[in-house]
Amino acid sequence: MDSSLILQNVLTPPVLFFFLGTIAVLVKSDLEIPAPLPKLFSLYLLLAIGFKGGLELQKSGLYGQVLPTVSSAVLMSLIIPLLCFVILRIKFDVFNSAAIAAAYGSISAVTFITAESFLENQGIPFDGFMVAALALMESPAIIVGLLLVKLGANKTRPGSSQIRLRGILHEAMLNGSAYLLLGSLLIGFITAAHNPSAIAKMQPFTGNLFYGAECFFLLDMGIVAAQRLPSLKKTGSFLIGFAIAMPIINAFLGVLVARALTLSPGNALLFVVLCASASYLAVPAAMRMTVPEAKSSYYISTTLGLTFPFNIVFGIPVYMGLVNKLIPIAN
Amino acid sequence: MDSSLILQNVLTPPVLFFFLGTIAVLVKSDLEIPAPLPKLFSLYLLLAIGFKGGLELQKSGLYGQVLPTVSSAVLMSLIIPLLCFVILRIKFDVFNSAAIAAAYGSISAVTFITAESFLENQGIPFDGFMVAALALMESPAIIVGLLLVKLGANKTRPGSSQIRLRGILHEAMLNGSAYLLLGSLLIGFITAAHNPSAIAKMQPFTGNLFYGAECFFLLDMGIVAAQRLPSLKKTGSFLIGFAIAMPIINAFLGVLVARALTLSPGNALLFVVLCASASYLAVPAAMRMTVPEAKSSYYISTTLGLTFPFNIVFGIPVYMGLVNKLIPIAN
Amino acid sequence: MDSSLILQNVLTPPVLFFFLGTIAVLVKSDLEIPAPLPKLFSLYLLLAIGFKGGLELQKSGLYGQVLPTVSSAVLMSLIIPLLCFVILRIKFDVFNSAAIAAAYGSISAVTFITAESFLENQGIPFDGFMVAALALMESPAIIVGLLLVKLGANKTRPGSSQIRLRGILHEAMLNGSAYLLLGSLLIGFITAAHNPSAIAKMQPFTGNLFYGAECFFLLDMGIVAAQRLPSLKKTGSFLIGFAIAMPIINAFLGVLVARALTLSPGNALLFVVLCASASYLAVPAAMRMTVPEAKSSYYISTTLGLTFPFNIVFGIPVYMGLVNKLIPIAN
Amino acid sequence: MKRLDLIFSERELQSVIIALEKCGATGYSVTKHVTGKGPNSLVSEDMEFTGLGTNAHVIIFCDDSLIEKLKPILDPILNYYGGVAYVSEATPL
Amino acid sequence: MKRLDLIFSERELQSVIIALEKCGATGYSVTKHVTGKGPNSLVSEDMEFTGLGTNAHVIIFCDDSLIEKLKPILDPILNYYGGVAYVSEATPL
Amino acid sequence: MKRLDLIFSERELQSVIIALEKCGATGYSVTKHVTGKGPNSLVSEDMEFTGLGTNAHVIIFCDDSLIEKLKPILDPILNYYGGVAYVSEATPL
Ligand SMILES: Nc1ncnc2c1ncn2[C@@H]1O[C@H](COP(=O)(O)O)[C@@H](O)[C@H]1O
Ligand SMILES: Nc1ncnc2c1ncn2[C@@H]1O[C@H](COP(=O)(O)O)[C@@H](O)[C@H]1O
Ligand SMILES: Nc1ncnc2c1ncn2[C@@H]1O[C@H](COP(=O)(O)O)[C@@H](O)[C@H]1O
Ligand code: NA
Ligand code: NA
Ligand code: NA
Repeated sequence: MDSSLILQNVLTPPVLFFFLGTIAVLVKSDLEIPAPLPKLFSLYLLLAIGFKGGLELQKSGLYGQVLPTVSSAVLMSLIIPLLCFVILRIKFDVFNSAAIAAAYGSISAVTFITAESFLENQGIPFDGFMVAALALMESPAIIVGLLLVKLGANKTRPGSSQIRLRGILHEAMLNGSAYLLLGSLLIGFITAAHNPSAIAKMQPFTGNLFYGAECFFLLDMGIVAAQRLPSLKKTGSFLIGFAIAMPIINAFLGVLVARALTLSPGNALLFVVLCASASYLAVPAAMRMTVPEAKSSYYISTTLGLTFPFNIVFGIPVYMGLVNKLIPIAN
Repeated sequence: MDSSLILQNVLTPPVLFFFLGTIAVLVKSDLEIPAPLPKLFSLYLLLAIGFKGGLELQKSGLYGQVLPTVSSAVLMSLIIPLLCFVILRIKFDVFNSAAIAAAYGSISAVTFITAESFLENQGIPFDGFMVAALALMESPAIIVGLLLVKLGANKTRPGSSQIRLRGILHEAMLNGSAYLLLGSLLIGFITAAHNPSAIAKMQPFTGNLFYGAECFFLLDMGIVAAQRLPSLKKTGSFLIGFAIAMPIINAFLGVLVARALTLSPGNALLFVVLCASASYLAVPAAMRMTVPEAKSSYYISTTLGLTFPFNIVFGIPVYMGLVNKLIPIAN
Repeated sequence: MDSSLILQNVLTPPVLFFFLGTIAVLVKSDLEIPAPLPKLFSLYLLLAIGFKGGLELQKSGLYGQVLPTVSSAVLMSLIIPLLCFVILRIKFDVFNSAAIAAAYGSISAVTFITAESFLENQGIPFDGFMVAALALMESPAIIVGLLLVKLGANKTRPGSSQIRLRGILHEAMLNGSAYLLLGSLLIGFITAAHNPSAIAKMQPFTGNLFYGAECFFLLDMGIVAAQRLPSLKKTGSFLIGFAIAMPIINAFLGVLVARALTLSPGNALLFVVLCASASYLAVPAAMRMTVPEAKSSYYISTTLGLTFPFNIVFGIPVYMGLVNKLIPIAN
Repeated sequence: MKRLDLIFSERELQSVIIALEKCGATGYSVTKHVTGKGPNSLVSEDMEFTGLGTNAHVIIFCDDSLIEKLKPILDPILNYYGGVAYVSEATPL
Repeated sequence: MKRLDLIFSERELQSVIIALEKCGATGYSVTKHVTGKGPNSLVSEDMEFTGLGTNAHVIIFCDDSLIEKLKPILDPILNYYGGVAYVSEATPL
Repeated sequence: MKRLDLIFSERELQSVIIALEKCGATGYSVTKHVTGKGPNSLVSEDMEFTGLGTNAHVIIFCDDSLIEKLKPILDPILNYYGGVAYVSEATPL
């Protein structure tokens, strides 16, 4: 059953375009999407997903499952990096362990988007408020990561003075992608409340165009992920194993929490995907600034080159199978 | 009543995204929209607004209020820079005065677009031929500015030889943004006349996408405007006062002319906004070439950093209030 | 009759925007579309045309006229470069002759797209499987060109070792534009077969937006083509004549084959346009790598500066007239 | 041989290139999208969409004689419109 | 006069520019989107959308005295975050 | 130490970088999107979308010994495909 889900997932346009990008690199095609075009699509996707989430959050209100789900999501993004950190410390120093742990505690918006497309394709409903969980799970892991460095590292490191609590909060909340996602969510919320006629006018841009833009971006992500593969050799097998095993562990934890929250299958999958995905936007930007001692190739190559493709191709359908097995259908 | 209009204006997506950009800079988020993405949106908006204007101009024809309105608009863009010049000469030399005066005599297409969105949001009708006024008001102020320099400046300046009448007309009519706007207007006009079936095929690009693209561009304009704020300190309080007071004065003049022309409230607002807005596309490009003696930071920082945000946020609703008060509703 | 077709063609938005770009350069406007925006539109058009073609190919299946038409198309892209090579050798060395011949044997996707728009505008039906011909005609001419160099050139040239058959096939099949076109075709095909619900979700991006994006890209192509004009002076009158006469000869051959295939008028026009158009994407990229001895300005300036504009403006309607005259309407 | 570095507004790029070709330069390279600050100007990235344009950095590897020829032509352009020009030593690899 | 070439991550651009202005540099030029490799890092184009950012290349033409002033300020930044700084001779055209 | 400036078509970038790494270069920086003119070529911005590509400017700060090692490898590439290579003096800040 899982293998049929995997096949169904692989045969959707977003995943097919992801493969098209990957194969381009493997067969040495000179296909490239030059900067800053990936940035355009990445900004667009964050803006659109945030805006749409805001609209639906306003419709659903903050009642029912919304607050418990969102708080549990935030909690997960505090616990997961601690767990990762403990595991990573077996092989890595404090700096690298904290940076990688923060990446895996945080989320990948594009993985979330692909999971939404998967659900739509399967005809499984899900709620708009899950975008709020997405937006709020981006930052906490950064805070945990930086606190771990502050506590664990030698006090006399040259940059230690820079990691003040204010600086940590700044890096966590105000990096471009978290800020745009949260801001667009808020604008969507306000628009739905005060200006419902504007929703229809935004729809062609933030709604109709979304699926195609997602495909275009995944084409680029396929290229980028495949380009990262060679540098994975240098990261060693421990980290390679971590980049595949950790998402599965996190997904398992996520399913248990989703079950406790009695989430619908659709919401449960999105919750699980948030736990299982790792950040390659917000976290690397923050870590580069505050923990330059950590090797950026470690946290970028694993998240982009392994965890992201794994989740997109296998993870989502496998987690769906897990959800179907472990969560009794309520309604 | 005005304050409720301001609030209604502020709660629309375009203005909210503008704020999102501004706040990003103020709180030092690293959100950025790298070049040449702003150029993409700026080209798109000019092309789309021109094309749509051309379509509607063809429908309405050149009868009725069209010619009087457009001629009055051009007249305003000749008179306003002269008025500005006289005021600016109190503090500035001929070069800077002429350059700033030209900027305030010309127009800002994005301010116009935002005013259109405001009207649509308020359910107030307006005519497509106003885009012709927009297109034709971009250049005359440049001509006035360059003539002022030619007449007012020391005859022996090294560059004086370059400012021939032909050169002036060239800079005024053929700078990229004026050319694209006018050209797209013409193409829209021809398409509506000879190829009506193509209108529907352009609609998803030039029509449906417009509102969302406007929001995205205003996000960038918010960033740019806020980045200009520090350099405003160096321009001095006279120029800061000018950048706020002059739009109001020009708006007032505009309302009087709109009243004399018996324009409908919607058209009147657009007319007023054309008078009140200042150029940061066509005019700076022309002035940089022909009047390098003028400090570009003067005319760019005031138009982008003050006048544009003022008009977008407060100006449009305030001018609407002015129009409602001073122009008796005809129909 | 042809002249009325030409006029009808010239008055469509894509051709009008092409003119707008051309005139911008001629009147020295500073309108420019900075890199990498043209690349964005070029990638988008290839992806969208491929995807749409794949959808329709799946619908129509590989029966009836599909295989004969596609095979004849590939055959033409093998014969045409040989013919061109013989003609070009009158004046040019092996390297330049082979490179230019390859360009004229291959195709221009944007010319094809403009021909499709022309047909839609004229209400003449055509089949989606013609995109397969487009995709498969891009590469064979490259192979012919490189084989001609391998056979014709001095065996001791420094780079000769590099042109192995594997290398030739690699350059031919895996250059970015051929790869993206073929890949998107395949994805469209798979999507239509396994995931029909995704078709509607792609439609706003790959379908609705297409015409407008085509106009925007043609605006840029107009600029680029006009910028190439001065360098045409240096290429000499032989090559200038070739760049106009060869498309007409190839079109004539194409009409004869289309007649033999009993293609419908719409498909016939597309077939003819494929024969008559010349590549400025895939072929130059491949030739630059493998035949650096050839002057890139020869094959780029003629294809972009002459053949492309000629086909867009005059060629398409003239070829339509030819099709109408020489092919008896079957149904 | 010499290396000449010119940094100035891209708006003057066309006239500088014409000057280079008139003086017989066999080659030059241009990097656009350069921002910066000088005694008279602050050039930031956002100027690209306003039409003001950012700076161009032109590098010319050439003989000493070309430098002499270029000086009287480039100096007035850079003095009037702004920009810098510096010469250093360079030898072909 | 001297020419100072700095290449480092664009994430530190702001602090380097502040350092330059504090030391009284009258001008500088910045090229962004520079990729590269150093003993500690590999900077590729795809880092632009991840927020890691690529490198910036800053060129400063200045007197020898400014170089002396800049050294103690720039060295710690480049040592901690990575990057290179080289000085060569340059004379105004 | 030395500074090596290479300017050539970005299509050869990969092979040049492989050459650099083979010779043991510890670092290099690459600026793409460079246009220009040489004795054999005119590289303009529109070549970016045609797939011809524009130029890359590679800067390497290194010891004299690396220059010697690079010369025999880079010369044939630049001679066959076009491009320039110049060496100048540079001292670390
Ligand atoms: N000392 C300098 N070092 C490097 N670049 C400079 C220097 N002075 C000026 N520039 C560049 O030259 C441009 C024009 O300067 P200006 O002459 O002030 O108009 C500036 O925007 C900088 O990019
Ligand atoms: N020897 C070198 N020559 C030229 N650029 C260098 C060199 N070493 C480092 N770089 C540049 O400086 C950046 C930072 O290097 P690193 O100090 O390893 O973090 C690299 O990404 C390169 O762009
Ligand atoms: N004398 C020169 N100075 C600076 N750049 C040059 C020079 N000659 C050639 N170039 C650059 O090298 C590239 C290749 O030149 P070519 O060797 O003619 O193919 C040109 O496009 C220029 O960017
Ligand atoms: Na996670
Ligand atoms: Na005005
Ligand atoms: Na052909």
